[in-house]
Amino acid sequence: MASPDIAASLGLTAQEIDKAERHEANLVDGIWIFIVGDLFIFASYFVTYALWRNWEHGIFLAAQQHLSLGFGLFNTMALLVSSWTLAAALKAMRAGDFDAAGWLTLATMGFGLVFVVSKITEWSVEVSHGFVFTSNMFSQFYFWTTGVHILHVFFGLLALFRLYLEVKDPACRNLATAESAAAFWHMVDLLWLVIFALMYLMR
Amino acid sequence: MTGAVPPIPSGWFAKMAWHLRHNPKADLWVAWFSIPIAYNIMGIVYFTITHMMPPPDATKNHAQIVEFFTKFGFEIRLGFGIMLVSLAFLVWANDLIGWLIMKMDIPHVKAWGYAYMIAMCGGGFTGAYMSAFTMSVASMRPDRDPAMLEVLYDLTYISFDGTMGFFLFGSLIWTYTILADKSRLFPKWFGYTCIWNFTTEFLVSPAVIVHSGPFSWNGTIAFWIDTVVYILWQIVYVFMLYYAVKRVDPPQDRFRLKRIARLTGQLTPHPA
Amino acid sequence: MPKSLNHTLLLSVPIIGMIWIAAFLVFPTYTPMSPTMTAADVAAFYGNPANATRVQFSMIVFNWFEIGMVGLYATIAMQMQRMSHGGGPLAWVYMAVTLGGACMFAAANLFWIVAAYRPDRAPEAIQLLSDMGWVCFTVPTGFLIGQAVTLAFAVFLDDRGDPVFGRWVGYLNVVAAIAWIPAAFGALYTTGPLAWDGWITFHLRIWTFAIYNIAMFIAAWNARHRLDKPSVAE
Amino acid sequence: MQYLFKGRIALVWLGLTIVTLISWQISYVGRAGLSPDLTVSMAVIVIAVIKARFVLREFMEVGHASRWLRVLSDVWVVGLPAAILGALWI
Repeated sequence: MASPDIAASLGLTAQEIDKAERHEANLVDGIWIFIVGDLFIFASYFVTYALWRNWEHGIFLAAQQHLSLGFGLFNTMALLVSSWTLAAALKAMRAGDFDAAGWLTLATMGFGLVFVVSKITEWSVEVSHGFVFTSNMFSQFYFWTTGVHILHVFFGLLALFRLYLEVKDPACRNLATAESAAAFWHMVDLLWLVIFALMYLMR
Repeated sequence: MTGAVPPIPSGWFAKMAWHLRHNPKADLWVAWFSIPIAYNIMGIVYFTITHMMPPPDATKNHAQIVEFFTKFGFEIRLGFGIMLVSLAFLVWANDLIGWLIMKMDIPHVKAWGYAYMIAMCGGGFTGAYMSAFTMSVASMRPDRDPAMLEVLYDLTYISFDGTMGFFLFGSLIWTYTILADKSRLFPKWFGYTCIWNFTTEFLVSPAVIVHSGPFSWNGTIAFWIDTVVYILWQIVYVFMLYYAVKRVDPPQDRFRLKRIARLTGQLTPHPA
Repeated sequence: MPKSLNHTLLLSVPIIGMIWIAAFLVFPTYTPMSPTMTAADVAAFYGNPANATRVQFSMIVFNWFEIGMVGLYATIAMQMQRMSHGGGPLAWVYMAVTLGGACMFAAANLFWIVAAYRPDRAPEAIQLLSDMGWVCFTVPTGFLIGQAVTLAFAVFLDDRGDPVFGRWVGYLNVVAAIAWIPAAFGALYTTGPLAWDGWITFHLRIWTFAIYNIAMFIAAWNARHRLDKPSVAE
Repeated sequence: MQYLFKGRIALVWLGLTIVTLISWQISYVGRAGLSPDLTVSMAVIVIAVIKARFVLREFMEVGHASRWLRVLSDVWVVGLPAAILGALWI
């Protein structure tokens, strides 16, 4: 970062320096711009899905039979439990109990991995029944949306792993990053709740 | 180089000349200005001159493909000529970012900067210029065998949408460096939004498989939503680079401290 | 090591240049094939064994040495790091556009080789490959323009008392960049000076390229001793 | 693990689970025929965004965040079902 005298020598007014430095103050809010944007981007995908569902209602309903409600419900539960343990981890961190916070974060990652394994199993079962990406418009939406969602799950798992490392290391503990990672993971859960309703439950 | 630095003049062009001559970051500002210029040229070329964007239907039959290349033939070749003249500006943008990455505070920062430059410049060759050649060749002779025109047509859009890995890794590197950078050259929230940029490259992958619907290369999701998000992000990106260039130290230069001291009037001109 | 070998990289440049000229002369036609040739004519051109052999030999030699000029360009990029503003992004832009130009020539080279590989292919396909080759050879002058503009900026921004390159290098680069601009529109017309065999797109471009490389070699050679000093940019 | 039961998070989780099961039941009733049913679609969408709002407010703690965040998240919660149902009706 530019030291003050160099900044002054570059002809920056005090206002401009202030403007440049102001980004610093916004660390906690950092993830929120991304989360709100992501929610709206996903909303645009959901609306596109609803439109196509309206146009090809029969095909969508018939193709929906290939999905297994049991898997969907199990995946939803896995993510809901992981959200619960993560919320508890944050509470433990605020209480200064970093041991419990570490275990709860690990539990969250565990449930996240359960989701990943279950989702991949579900995909392979569907593919083995001949239900693949190019089968029809519903399958395209289904594989694509769940694929983008699982990509977010992977990002979330990386963020949680980073959070776990920070919790373990007394020198790096930082509530702001913890809250960011947790918010991201809850958003992944939230999106899945909507995807579950749209793909599995709608008639 | 003798004499003290004159004060900044008021006229628009005089001001520009002053900055080119005396601003210690003159090269960075030149590179920065190339970004809005280059992206505007690209936007005009793609959307208004060549009609390459928004992409036409992937399910066109031979007769429609011939008609497309016949109708827009001259514009296509003119537009890509303009784009090819100005393409170096895009390289300036990439290398400005690569160089800014090298000024961040993370371990092995130079390797990250080189990796970014290589990835982004490499992607340009198939991601942006391949389509220029295939479109030009196709529109030169629309009376060619329609099957060959179809090959060129597919090659154009699939090379444009299908060059994913280079940009994926380039943006991934940039995202990681912004988030890991302890000097906060770029704000953290911008780093998070960079995730959209590289996720886009995953999202367009169905465009190389399906021919119609929202995931084809002219579909609602694979093209329109992606493009809207990308353009909004691009506007933010230009401003973020502006602040980063303002904040970063000038290039390491033996004469830098003297230059700066002279700018602030703390040092009388040194004998050459 | 003998002192004369200190500049091997730079001394390789005239040798590579002579090989390029030789390979250029081996190509069956001095000016490019006319863009107005029909598919049958193009197929006949590549079907003629004498032409095909010369195309193949010429392209094999070009393929071997197409990246050979990199010694000159890398040396210039090193010199740019000794300028007061050249060592930042500009030196890297210079390297990148150099690579881009070489890649585009390599693409053209491969298209011609493939065109000559199976003369019994459908004439339409041979014409397509030949067109791709000529367009990839003619149109991407943007890389050369980028090279020249970048170096010109670095030279003009070099405000030290003892500049690395003289001002004339900057002006030469600007003139060269202007001379290369029309070639980017080489696909617009099939006849006249702007066609890919026209004098603006072909002769002007090729001769500017030759003069540019000779002049840049002279400039780099005159400044060669500066490479012994540490660079300005870290 | 006392933190799992600290505050309201356990209650919220229980509520989300029950509501999920309810929406599953709603959809399961017509499973045999898989007949189109706009009422079921509407119900599951509204339940989904209500769940989403609980996740936003209770887990993501948007309730304590700045005003623009609260407003934008509520715009999403209200606007998404409206847009989806609009798209289904067209």
